[in-house]
Amino acid sequence: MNFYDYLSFVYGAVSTIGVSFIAIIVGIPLGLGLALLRWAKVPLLGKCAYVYVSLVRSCPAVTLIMLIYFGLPQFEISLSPLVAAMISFSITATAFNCEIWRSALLSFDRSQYEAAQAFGMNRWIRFRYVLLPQVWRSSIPGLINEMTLLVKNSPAISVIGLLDITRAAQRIGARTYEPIPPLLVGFAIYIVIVMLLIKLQKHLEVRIRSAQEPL
Amino acid sequence: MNLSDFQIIYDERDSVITGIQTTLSLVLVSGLASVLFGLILTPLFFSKVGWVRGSIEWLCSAMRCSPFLLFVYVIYFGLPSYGINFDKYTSGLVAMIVYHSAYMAIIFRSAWVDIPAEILEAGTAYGFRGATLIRRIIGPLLLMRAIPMVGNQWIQIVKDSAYLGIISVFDITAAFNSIQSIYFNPFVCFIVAGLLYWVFCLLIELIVNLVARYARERIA
Amino acid sequence: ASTVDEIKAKGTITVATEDNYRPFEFVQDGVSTGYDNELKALVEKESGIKLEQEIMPWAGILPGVQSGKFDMALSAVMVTDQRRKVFDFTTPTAASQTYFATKADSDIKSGKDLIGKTVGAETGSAFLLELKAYDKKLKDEHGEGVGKIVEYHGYPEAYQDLALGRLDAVVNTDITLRSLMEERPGVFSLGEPVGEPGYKAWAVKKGNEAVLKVVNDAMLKVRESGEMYRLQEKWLGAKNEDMPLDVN
Amino acid sequence: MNASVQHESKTHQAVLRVQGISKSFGDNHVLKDISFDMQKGEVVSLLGPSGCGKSTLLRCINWLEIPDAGHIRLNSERMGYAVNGTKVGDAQLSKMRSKIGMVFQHFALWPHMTVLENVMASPLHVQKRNRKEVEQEARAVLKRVGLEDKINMLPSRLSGGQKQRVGIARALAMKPDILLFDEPTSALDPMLVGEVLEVMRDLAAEGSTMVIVTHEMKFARQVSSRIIFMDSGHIIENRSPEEFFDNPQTDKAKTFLHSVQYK
Amino acid sequence: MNASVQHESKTHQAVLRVQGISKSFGDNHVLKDISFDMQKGEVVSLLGPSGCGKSTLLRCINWLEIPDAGHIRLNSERMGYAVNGTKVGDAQLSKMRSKIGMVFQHFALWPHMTVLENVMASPLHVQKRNRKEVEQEARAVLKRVGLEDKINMLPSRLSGGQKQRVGIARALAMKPDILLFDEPTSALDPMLVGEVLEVMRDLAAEGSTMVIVTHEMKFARQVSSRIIFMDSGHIIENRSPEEFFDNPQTDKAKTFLHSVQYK
Ligand SMILES: Nc1ncnc2c1ncn2[C@@H]1O[C@H](COP(=O)(O)OP(=O)(O)OP(=O)(O)O)[C@@H](O)[C@H]1O
Ligand SMILES: Nc1ncnc2c1ncn2[C@@H]1O[C@H](COP(=O)(O)OP(=O)(O)OP(=O)(O)O)[C@@H](O)[C@H]1O
Ligand SMILES: [Mg+2]
Ligand SMILES: [Mg+2]
Repeated sequence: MNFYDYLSFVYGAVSTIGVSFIAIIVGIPLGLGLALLRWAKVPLLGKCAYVYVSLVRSCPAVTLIMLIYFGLPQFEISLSPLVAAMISFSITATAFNCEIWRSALLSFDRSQYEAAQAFGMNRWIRFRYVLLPQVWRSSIPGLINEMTLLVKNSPAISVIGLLDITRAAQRIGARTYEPIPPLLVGFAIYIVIVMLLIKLQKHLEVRIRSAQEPL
Repeated sequence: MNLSDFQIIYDERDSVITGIQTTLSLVLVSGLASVLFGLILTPLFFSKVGWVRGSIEWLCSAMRCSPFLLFVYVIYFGLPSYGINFDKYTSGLVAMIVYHSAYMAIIFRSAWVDIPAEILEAGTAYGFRGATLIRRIIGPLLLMRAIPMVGNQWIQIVKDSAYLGIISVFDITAAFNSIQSIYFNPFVCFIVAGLLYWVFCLLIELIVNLVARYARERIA
Repeated sequence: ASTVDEIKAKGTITVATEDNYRPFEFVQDGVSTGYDNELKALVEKESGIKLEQEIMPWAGILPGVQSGKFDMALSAVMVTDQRRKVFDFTTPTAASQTYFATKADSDIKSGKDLIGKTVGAETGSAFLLELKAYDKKLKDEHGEGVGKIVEYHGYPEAYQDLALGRLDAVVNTDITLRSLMEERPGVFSLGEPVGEPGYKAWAVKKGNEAVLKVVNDAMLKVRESGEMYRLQEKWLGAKNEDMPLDVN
Repeated sequence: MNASVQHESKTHQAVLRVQGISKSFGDNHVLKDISFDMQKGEVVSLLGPSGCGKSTLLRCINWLEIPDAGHIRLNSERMGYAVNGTKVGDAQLSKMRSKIGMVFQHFALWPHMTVLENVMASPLHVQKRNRKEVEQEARAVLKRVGLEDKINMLPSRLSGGQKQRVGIARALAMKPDILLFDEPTSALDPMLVGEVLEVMRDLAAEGSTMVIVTHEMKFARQVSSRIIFMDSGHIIENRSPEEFFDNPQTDKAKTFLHSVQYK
Repeated sequence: MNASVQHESKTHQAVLRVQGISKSFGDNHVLKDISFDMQKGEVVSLLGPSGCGKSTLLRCINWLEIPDAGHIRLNSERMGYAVNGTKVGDAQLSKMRSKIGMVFQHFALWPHMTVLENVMASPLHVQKRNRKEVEQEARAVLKRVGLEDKINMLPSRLSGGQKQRVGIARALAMKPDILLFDEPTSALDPMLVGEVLEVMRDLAAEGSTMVIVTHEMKFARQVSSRIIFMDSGHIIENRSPEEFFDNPQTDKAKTFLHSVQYK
């Protein structure tokens, strides 16, 4: 492997991380919104959120990204591969984050929420001061776990020609006819990224646990 | 998008059906096999022998860290260097089973840890031990408690199967990709593919919900 | 679609190029290069229009052009009857014939030897269609055809499988296969044609006459001046001077 | 109901009036035409077998559960309705609720807030009072329940008895007109019950208006000005503690007293 | 310990002998040289403040917790050790354990088995007795605790009191030599405590040998033949119920009795 090969790995790592990062940034608040719609059982919208989550959750990353990239131009919406990848990953992240938020909301101790009601807190104050701080903490491990899943799904973006880590490895292998070394380098890079995320998750879990034991 | 696009898909139904069959068989076989191997691996987490515990944990974190596609490449293109040369379907299947067994083992381990200690202790106090304890008390509770997570993992299996198109396994995504690259109707193709995957996952959810309802009042 | 004047005013056309199709186009040391890329530079110079390039796998190129995402496939697109219905082509950039290749020590020598063998080609490629047609021909003549046809996302994987013995043969254009033989001498060997002689050209969506005209006018000049043949010799190893002017 | 008749004349002084409250869950008719009044400074113990509707009644009083029929009046203001008789929105309802303090069986403290924050939350965010003043009062209230040294701890670090005292402090900090207690000691270790009852005893002595659901009969007898005994959704006795404990009128009450004093 | 001395002479009749048991968790010295004996038919109540080591002692008796020092003898067989003094394996230990019935505070029923299956599990799979015979006995035992009509229900459908009665039936079905109860009623609604105590009272009357950890003082007094009072890992009183309750010798016992009887 030469200098350009290593450069392409760096480039691949950047796009892998970048796309996942954007998806998380978009997915966290949107996911929370959907989760609240479902949690509060908002009539029509709650059902829509359910269908959205169910559909997206079952659609493979490769299929979704091909749909967005190749399919949308039919409606005169023409996206660059990078934008298509970001949108497709954000769609997925939103659906998964919705489930994470929702399970945090569902396992939220109802009596505490009622206490907030009984103490005269209106809807917004209940959400802002009682619900969100706790749900946020109990969601962090799930959200980070979701980030690792996004990172691991990032090879899907190579289908539309974006240079991610896997694609970089594959190109080098195709040129040198030695597929294993570049694949192992790619492996190592993923392990580093995911390990860092898992470290972060463990770190946060410990902090949360010490700050908040169940009542 | 218009009717003729659907007509094209209908005309190409042979390859669509082949794709569905491939995905279905991949998902069925690897879904069941990974539960089985997962169950076999789980007690190793609790082994008293350090290196056994160490290696199962190492295996599981390796799987948790590696993207499925990369893992598939290693199995498909890497193993032949060591004289192991599976065809593409077998490679895909082996990759799916190994990868997801590790996940299943992780799922079962956390279900095991979550069983209230008192219930297991009651087993010990009443003279249950070893294989009888696992078979009569831990096993059933473990399975029933893990059902929802196992369902999620099955859905993940369905989704990961789509990557196998990249090593030329002719699954649903590959079938529709092949159609759209000949007839240039990508939108319809991938929408239909997405819906097919949805149906797969709805079926899984249905089954899981039925079992979960049975399990709910039996898991403490 | 815009008119010639509009394009000239705007000064750019968007084009899609494959990332791994030696010797026509491929990425070397981070830069897209190859026959088509050098041809592109000449066309840009001649026409004064910039061709803005997206690099992607083959599977995305024709759908992208068809759906209007790009104005043109700046790639060695095989001209086929089916594609003529959906695309318009520039004057051909190269002559091409579909061949099969095998491992060097293979006992497959002629097209007939493919009977019962496993053969690979790229999804959505013209070679795949030619292979299928050839398969049909074999069946008509000999009662049985190719054993199994395997579709690949890209040729690199197919060559790897050929080397590993999972495939008995791969079909592709003679030009690409020759460049493969040069790169990996002793590993593969070139077989016989499995298709009729044909041409490669750049493609636009059918009816996109303005883009076609702008590019084609420039390309014809490049061809007349002999520059194109010089590039063919450099990259493809032969001059295709007797190609027709129009293949649509 | 002779209870409500008995107090009819003093309406203008009643802190709480419960008038004809009914509530069903599906087919389960949990409260059936419940009426009673409470004067300022009264302490009422609400007794009755499990499932007779005690908790539901408390929850109806502060509108956590919306009754199918009947009115709740707090200082002659009707819960859940504006003066002109229309239903009030979330914001207005929240204001009304902040005049009722509630103490829960399982404490229901907010686990992410320290003791002090738990006590300050409602005065600060709901009543929107001045932070400095609120903090001063919160510290005073916590001192009163004997927790001045736990102020910056998280609830998870406290014992059950301490948690419940925070629960009481939290209720007091809103300066409510009435305090509702739903089995405040039944989730506690037997050893910790005393410290909570102590605090409640003090509150009663200082003249707080309180409704207490409890299984501590000895305590109920000592502290209450009146006992209301419920059975399957009805009030069947509403009398002074001495009358009720020494001479229960109904068979149900007799059985009940026997069973809880059995051990 | 005068308690163990006192019974030293009757060793050959003792069902249970606890001899010099010590146990630490890290720095926490939980049991300190505990010794006492139990004769057949005796009912001992184990009292003491929270955290004094009562549960740990019960768990040591059936070897769920392995003591750091001391012996447990059940019918003169030493728990955890073979006759020749070597540690026994899992299989042998299981056999010994199946002679001790244990009832847990939170019931610890196996939630995936019906009531009948819970009761039959150990005789069937551990003692490997004949299924028909086991079922007959299980039905009889369940009748004895008043649950003959709940036989095919899952534990999740039962009330707390019913669950605990299944817990007792499960222990009885093994025909144990001794029954250990760890706060069998403290997870129950006050209304449901009575039905469980009733069953235990009957067992005592029928001559079962039992060790009971409980906070129900009235019950302990009525039912026990002896009270053992523990404090921070020591046995500090070991006397008849009358002596203990009416005339506690130690300050610790006085404080304890005061605090639990306070309410
Ligand atoms: N949200 C609800 N949905 C359906 N039924 C309910 C609900 N809340 C209470 N119930 C039912 O209403 C009845 C009365 O319940 P409530 O909690 O008021 O009783 P309680 O007197 O407080 O009993 P306990 O002493 O056990 O707390 C019970 O039968 C209960 O099952
Ligand atoms: N597995 C364990 N690991 C560490 N410490 C333990 C363990 N089990 C018990 N302890 C400690 O041992 C001491 C005695 O506990 P134990 O449960 O025996 O008390 P107890 O008398 O049963 O109290 P309670 O009345 O609250 O049940 C406590 O300080 C407890 O924290
Ligand atoms: Mg209640
Ligand atoms: Mg205990």
